[in-house]
Amino acid sequence: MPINYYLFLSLALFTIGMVGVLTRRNAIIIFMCIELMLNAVNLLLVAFSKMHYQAALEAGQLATQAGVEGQLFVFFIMVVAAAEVSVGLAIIVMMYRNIHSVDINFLNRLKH
Amino acid sequence: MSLTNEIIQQRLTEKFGEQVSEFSTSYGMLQFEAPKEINLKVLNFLYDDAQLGFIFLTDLTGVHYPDQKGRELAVVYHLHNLKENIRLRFKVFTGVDQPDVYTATGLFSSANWMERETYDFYGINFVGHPNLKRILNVDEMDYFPLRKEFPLEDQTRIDKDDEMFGRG
Amino acid sequence: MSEHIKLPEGSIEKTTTTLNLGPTHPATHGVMQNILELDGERIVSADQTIGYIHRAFEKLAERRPLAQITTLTDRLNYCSSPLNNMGWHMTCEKLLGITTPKRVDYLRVIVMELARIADHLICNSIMGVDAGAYTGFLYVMQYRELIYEIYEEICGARLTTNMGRIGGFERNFNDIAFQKLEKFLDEYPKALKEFENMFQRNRIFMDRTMGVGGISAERALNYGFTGPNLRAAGVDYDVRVHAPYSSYQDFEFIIPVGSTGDSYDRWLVREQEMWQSLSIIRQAYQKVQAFTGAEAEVYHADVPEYYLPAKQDVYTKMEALIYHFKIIMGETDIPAGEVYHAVEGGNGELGFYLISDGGRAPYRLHFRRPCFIYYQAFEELVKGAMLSDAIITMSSLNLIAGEMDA
Amino acid sequence: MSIVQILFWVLAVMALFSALMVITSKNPVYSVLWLIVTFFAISGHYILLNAQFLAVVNIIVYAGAIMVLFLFVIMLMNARQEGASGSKRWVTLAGTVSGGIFLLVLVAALKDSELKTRSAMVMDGQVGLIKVLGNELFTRYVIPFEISSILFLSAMVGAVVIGKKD
Amino acid sequence: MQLTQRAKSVDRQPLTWLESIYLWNILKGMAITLRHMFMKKATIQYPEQQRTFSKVFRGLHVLNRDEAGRENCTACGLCAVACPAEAITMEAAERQPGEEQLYREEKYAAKYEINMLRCIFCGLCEEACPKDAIYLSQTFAPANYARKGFIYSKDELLIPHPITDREAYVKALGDRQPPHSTTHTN
Amino acid sequence: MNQYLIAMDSWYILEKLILIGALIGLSFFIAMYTTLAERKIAGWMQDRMGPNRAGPFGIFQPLADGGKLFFKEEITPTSSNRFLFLLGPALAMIVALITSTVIPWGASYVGETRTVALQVADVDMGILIVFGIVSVGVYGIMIGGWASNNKFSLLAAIRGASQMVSYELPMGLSLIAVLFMTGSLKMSAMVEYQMQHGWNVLYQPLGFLIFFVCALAECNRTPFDLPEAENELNFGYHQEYSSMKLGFYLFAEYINMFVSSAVMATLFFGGYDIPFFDETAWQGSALVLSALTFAVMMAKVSFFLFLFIWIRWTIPRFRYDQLMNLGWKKLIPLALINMLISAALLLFLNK
Amino acid sequence: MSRPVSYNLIQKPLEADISMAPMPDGHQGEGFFATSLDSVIGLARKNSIWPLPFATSCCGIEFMATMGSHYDLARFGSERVGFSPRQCDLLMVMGTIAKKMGPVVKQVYLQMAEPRWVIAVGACASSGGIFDTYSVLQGIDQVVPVDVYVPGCPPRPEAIIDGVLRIQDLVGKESLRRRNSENYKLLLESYGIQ
Repeated sequence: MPINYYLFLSLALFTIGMVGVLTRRNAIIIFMCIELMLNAVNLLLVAFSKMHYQAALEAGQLATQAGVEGQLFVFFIMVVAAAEVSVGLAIIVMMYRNIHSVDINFLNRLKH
Repeated sequence: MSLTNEIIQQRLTEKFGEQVSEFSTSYGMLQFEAPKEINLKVLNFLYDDAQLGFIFLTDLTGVHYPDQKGRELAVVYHLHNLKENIRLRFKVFTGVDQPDVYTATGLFSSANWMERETYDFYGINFVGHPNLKRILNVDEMDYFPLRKEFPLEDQTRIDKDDEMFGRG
Repeated sequence: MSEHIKLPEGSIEKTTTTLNLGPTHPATHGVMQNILELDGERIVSADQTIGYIHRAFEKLAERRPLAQITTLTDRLNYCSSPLNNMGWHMTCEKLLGITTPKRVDYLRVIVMELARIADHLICNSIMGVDAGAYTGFLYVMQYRELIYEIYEEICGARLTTNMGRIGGFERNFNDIAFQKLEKFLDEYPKALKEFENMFQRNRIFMDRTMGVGGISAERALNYGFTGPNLRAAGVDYDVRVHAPYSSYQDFEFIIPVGSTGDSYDRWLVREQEMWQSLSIIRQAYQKVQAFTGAEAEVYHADVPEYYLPAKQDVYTKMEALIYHFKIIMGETDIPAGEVYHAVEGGNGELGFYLISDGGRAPYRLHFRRPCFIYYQAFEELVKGAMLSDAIITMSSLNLIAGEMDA
Repeated sequence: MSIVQILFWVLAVMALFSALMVITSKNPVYSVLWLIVTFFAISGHYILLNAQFLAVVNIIVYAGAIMVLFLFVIMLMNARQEGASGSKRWVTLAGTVSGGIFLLVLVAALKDSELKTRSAMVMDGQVGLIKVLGNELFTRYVIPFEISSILFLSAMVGAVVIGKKD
Repeated sequence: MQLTQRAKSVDRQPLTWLESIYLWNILKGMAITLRHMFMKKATIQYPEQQRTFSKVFRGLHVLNRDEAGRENCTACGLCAVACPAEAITMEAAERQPGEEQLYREEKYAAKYEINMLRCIFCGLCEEACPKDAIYLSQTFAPANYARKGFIYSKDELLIPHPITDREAYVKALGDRQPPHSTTHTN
Repeated sequence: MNQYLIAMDSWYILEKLILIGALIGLSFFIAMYTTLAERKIAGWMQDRMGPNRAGPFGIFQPLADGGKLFFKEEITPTSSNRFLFLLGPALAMIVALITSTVIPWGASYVGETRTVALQVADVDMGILIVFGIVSVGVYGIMIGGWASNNKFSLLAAIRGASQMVSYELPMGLSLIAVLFMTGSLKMSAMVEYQMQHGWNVLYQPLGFLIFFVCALAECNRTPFDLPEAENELNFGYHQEYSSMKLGFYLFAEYINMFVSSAVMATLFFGGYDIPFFDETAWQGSALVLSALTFAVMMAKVSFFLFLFIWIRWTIPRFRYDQLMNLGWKKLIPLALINMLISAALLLFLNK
Repeated sequence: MSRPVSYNLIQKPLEADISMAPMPDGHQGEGFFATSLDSVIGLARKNSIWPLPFATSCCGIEFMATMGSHYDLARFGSERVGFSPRQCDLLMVMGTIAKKMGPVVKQVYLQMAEPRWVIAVGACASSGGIFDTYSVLQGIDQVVPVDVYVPGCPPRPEAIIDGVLRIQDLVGKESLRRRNSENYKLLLESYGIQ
C-alpha cells in the first residue's frame, strides 16, 4: 500500500481534529479532537514503521526489528494520552464543578 | 427519690400558680390544663427541671369538643419521664376561630410531624412550626376531616357507586 | 471578551440530582415517597412524603363500637396485628376496669411474642433483601408461615387476625394450636441460627450496615424513637418492663441494647429480641400448661356485660340472649374517661389514647404510632450517606406504611 | 482492486466520516460514539498493517478506557446538548477555512516528496507482533518504559488530587 | 442511658481476620444454601395440592338450616350491625302460613346479600348471630372477573337442603358431626 | 491473522460460518436455559419448586418468556434518544456474542483431509482480544442507561461504567501471572500448556480467585450487581426497556456469564482438557474425542454458571464505595503481589 | 364456639366481563394461522406473567407469603417481580389505595407496556373494604380497568394464586388483536386514557 495513502489519510484526520479544536466550544469535545489528532499521528507512525520494515526487507536485511521504533513510539503516545486524559478530564470536572459549564469561553476568566 | 403525681402537681403549682389547673388523675395518669399562651413554658419547665425531667414526648394530638364554646380544640401532650417511669397528660385548649398554639418543635424534634398531623386533622395552627402543611391528606383538601362536623365519608365523592356494593 | 464574563441566565444548574424514591419504589415497603437530593451518590437532603395510604382510622374509630375497632387495629401494623389487637383490648379493659385471669394473660403473651417474632423477622430479613440477599428472607418466611398457621388455629385468619375480645379470647386455644406452637419452638431456633449464620458475621452485610443510619441516644429520644430502634441507640426502654401489662412482670427476659443506633445495631437488637421472645414464649407456654382442670378452660374474664355469652346459652337462655343483644347493639354501659395505654409493639411503644364519653364508640381515639413518629428522623439519619445506605436505613427502621399513615 | 485495497478504502472512509461526525454532532454523546467508531477504523488499519498488538491496545486503551472516561464525564455532567447557541458562525467558518488551508499547505508540501514512491507493508511483517515489540520494549527501551510508568503514576495522583473536593 | 437492670449489650465485636477476608462467611452462607438445595421443598402446589385450613378458618359465609331444612335466619339484623365493612344487606319478611317448612322463625330474610368484595372476613357476623344462622366456612372466596360476581345472594350462601339434597349437605358439613337434635325453645 | 486472510478457501469460510452460527445458537441456547437454571436453582435453594408449569419441569419457561417478550409493546420513552435507546441493547448483545470467537471449545477434529478447529479464530493475542471486547462491553450499559433519560438509569449507567472499568485492572493483572507461566496469549496454546503441566488453578489459586471476582463484577452479578440493584435502582439501566430490547439486555447478561465461564475454564481449568486423561493417547475416532472434549468444556462452563447462580442467591451486594475500595485497594494490590511472587518464583525455579 | 358447618360448596359462576371477551375464533379471513398463533402466544404469555406488585399494605404482606417458599408463585413463571412498569405484564394492586395514591396507580398503569393486565387483590383495592372514608378510593376500578378481583382482607395466598390463575385463563384466551380493537379503546377512553 503506497505510503502516500496513509500520509494523506492521517493528514485529513489530523485536520479534522484541528478544525474541531478550533470550532467547538465544549471543552470535552475539544479534548476528544485532540485525541483524534494524536490517533492520526499514531496511524502515520505505524505506517512509517511498516514502510521502514519493508525497506529493510527489500534491502535484504533479515531485520525483524526494522521500524520497531515507530510502533513503540505509538505505544508511548498511547501511554501519554491515557495519562493526559485522566488529568485533563479531572480538570474539566473541576471546572464544571466551579463554573457549572464546560464552555471554554468561560475559561477565560481565571477567577470568579 | 421517686417522683409521684403529687410532687409534679406541687412543683407545677409552685411555678405557675393558678395558671395550671384542672389537675386530676385518670387511670393513674396525672393530667392538667394550662392556657395556650404558656404551653411552651410549661413544657420547657417540665423538660428542663432537674427533678421533673420529662424529656420524652410520647404523643401529641388534638381533640375537638364542638360543644365547649371558646375552647373547642384541645392539644393533648403525653409526656414521659423515662428515668422515673412516670407519664403525664397535659392539655391546652384553644378556640376554633383562631386556633393558634405555640409549636413544641424547638423542644422536641418528634413534635414536628405530630403537629403537622394535628394540623392536618384539626386545623390547629402551630405558631412557629418550620413546615406546617398537610402530611397525610392531599394538599388540596379544604377542610379538617377529624372535626366533628365533618362526616366520615366525603359527601361530595363521586368515586363510590353504591350499586357496586349490593346496596343499589 | 467581556460578553463572556457574565454567565447567561440559568446556566448555573444545581449540581445535585433530585431522585424520587417511591411511592412505588421497591425499597419503600408499603408506600412512602422520599425525594432525595443527591450529589453523586451522596445524599444532600431528603424530603419524605407520607400519607399514600391514609385511611382515616381515627375518624373511623369514632363510628365503630369498641369491639369492632379490632378490625382497624389489625391493619395498623399488619406485620404484627395481634400485638395491636391485644393492646387495644387492654386499653378497653383498662377503661372498663376488667382484670383478666392469669391464663388469659399468658396466652396473650404467647400470641404477642409470636407477633413480635413475625414482625422482627420480616424486618430483619427484608433488610437482607434490600442488601441484595433474597434467600435468607425466604428461609425465615417459612417460619412466619408457621406463626400464621398458629394464628389460624387460634382465630381463623392469618394476617388480619381480629384476634381476642375485650376480656379474653373468642375461644380457647385448641390442641393443634399448641402442637404447632411446640413445633415452632422446636424448629425456629435452628432456622434463626441459620439465618444469623448467613448474615450476622458476613463482612459484606456488616459493611453495608455498620455505621449506616446511626443516631445518638439523645437525638433518638428527642425524635421520639421507641422500641428496637431506640434500644439500638443504647436506651433500654421497653414498655414490657417499664409498665408491665399482661403479666409481663412474671417473665424473665433481658433487654438487648446497642450502642451506636446504626442499622447493624438495629438488626442485632431485633435478632436478640427474637431470641428473647422465644424464651418468653417458652416460659409462658410452661405457665399455661401448669393450669389444670377447670382453670385450663379459662380463656376470658368473667364479665357478662362486655364479653359475649356462649352461643349455646344464647340459643337457649333468655338472659344470655339479652346480654348478647345488648353487647352487639352497644347498649352496655361504658364509663366516660380518658385512658392512655401503651404496649410494646413491633416498632416500639404503641399507644392508644382513648377518650370515651360513655357512648358506644370512642369519642376520640388516637393511636400513638411509633413508625410515624420516628420516620421523621430519616433525613437526619441519611444525610451525607450514600443512596444504598438510605435504602438499608429505611428497611432497618421497619417502616410499616399502614401504621405510619393510619 | 485487491481485498486489501477494498479494506483500506472502507476503513479510510469510515474513519474520515466518523471523524467528521465527531466534530459536527451537536450532542456530545454522539461525538463520543463517533470517535469510538473512528478508533475502531484506525484499529482496523493497524490490523491491516499487521500491527496486531497496537490494534488491540488501541481498542483496550482508547475505546475501552479513555472513551469510557469521556462518556462517564459527559453523563456525570448530564450535558445533553451543547450550550444553547453552539459556536458562533464566524468562528466555525474561520476554523474550517484555516483547517482547510492547513491541509492544503501540507498536502502541497508532501505531494511531491520522495516518500511518494515508497509503500508500507500490509498484511505481513513481524514487526507488529507482541514478541518483537516486547523484546524491544524491555531491552532497549526499558528506561523510557519505566519512566512512562512513573508518568502514569504521577498522572493518577494528579487526577486524584485535582478531583478531590476542596 | 441505663434505665433498668435488664439491659444487655448486643454482640457487636469487630471483624476477626478470618471474617475480614470475606471468604469464610461467604462460604458458610453458600454451604447453607447448598444444603437447602437438597432439602425437602416446602412448597404446596396449590391448585393440585390443597392445604387443609383450620377448623375455625374464616372464609366464605354459609347460611345455616336446621335439620329439617328450615332457614335459621330470622332477619334480626345483628350481623349487619356488627359488620364493620357494612357488607351485609338484608330485607326482612313475615313468614306466611304454609311456609313453616321453609323458615324456622316467624320472620325471615327475604333478601340476604353479602358483598364479598367489601367483606373483610372478620367473623363478627358469625359471633353476633343469635340464631345459629350465619357461619364462616373453611372455603376461601374465589376470584372473579367482575364486581357483580361478588354479590352473594341467599342462594349462594345457603347450605344445601339436608333432606332434599342430603349428599351435598353432608359434604358441606365436612368432618363436623351432623347436627343432633338441638333443642330450640322457640 | 494474515495467514487466515490469505489462506481462505471456500471450505474454510463455510466451516467458520457454520462454527459461528453454531456458537451464536449455542450462546442463545445456553443463555436461555441459564435463565431457567437460575430460576430453578434459586427455587431449590430457597426451598421452593421454581417454575414448573410451562412444560414438564418448566422446560419451556424460557420459550414462554421469549414469546411473551417478542409480542410485547415496544415503548420508547418520549424524551429519550431513539437511536441511542436502540443502540444500547444492541451493543450489549453484539459485544457479548463476539467474545466467544477466540475461545477453543474442544479439541480440533483431525480429519483425513483437513483439520477443523473448534474455535472461530485462533489468533495470537486471543486473550487480549477478549479484553478488548470486554472493555467495550460497558457501552451497552452506559448508552442504554443514559438514553433512558431516567435518573435511576443514569445512576446505574455511571455505576456500571466505573465498576467495569475499575475491575478490568485487577482482572488483567491477575491474568498476567498466568501468562508468565503459559508464555502465550493464544487461547489454544494455553489449553495445550495446561494439558501438559496441569491446570493453572493449581499454581495460581489466588489469581483465579481475583479473576473470578472480577468476572462477577464484569458480568454485573451479585455481589456486584449495583447497576441493576433492584432494591436501590429499580433494575437500573434497563428500567425503561420493554419487550425484546429488555430481552436483549437480559440475554446479554447471561451470554456474558456463559462466555466468562468459558474464559475462566480455558484460562484456569484446562479448557477442554479432560482431567486425568491424556488426550494424545486417544485411540478412537477423532470425532468422538472432539465431542468428548467439548462436553468436558461444557461441564466446566456449567459448573461456573452454577457457581455464578449459587453466589447470587447467597450473599448480599456491596455498596458503591465499598465496591470501589475492594477493587482498588484490595484486589489490585493483591493481584500485583500475586504477579510479583509468581514472577519471582518462576525466575527462581527456572534458574 | 364450634361451628356446625364446614364448607360453602356452591360455585359462584365466573362473571365473564363483556369488555374482556376475546374476539370470535378464526376472525374472518385470517384463517388457521392467526388463530393458532393466538393460542401459542397466549400460552407463552400465560406462563410468563411478570407481576408488578403495587403492594401498599396488608395484602402486600400476604403477597410476600405467596412469593414465599410455601406457595411459590414462581411455579407459574411469575417470580420475576419487577418494579419497573415497562417490564411487567400484570399490575397487582394490593392494599388500600388512598385518593393521594390514585393518580400514582394510574401513572403506573399508563407506563406499562401492552398487553397489560390488572388484578385487584383484597377488599381495599377492589372496593375500599372497611375503609369507607374520606381518604380512600372505593376500588381501583375508578382509575384503571381491572381484570380480576380477589376478595378477602387480605386474601389467603391460595386466593391470590386463584386470582393469578384466573388471569392466566384470561391471558391464554386473549386474541392478539384485542389490544387494537375498538372495544378496548373504548374501555381505555372511559378511564380517560389516550
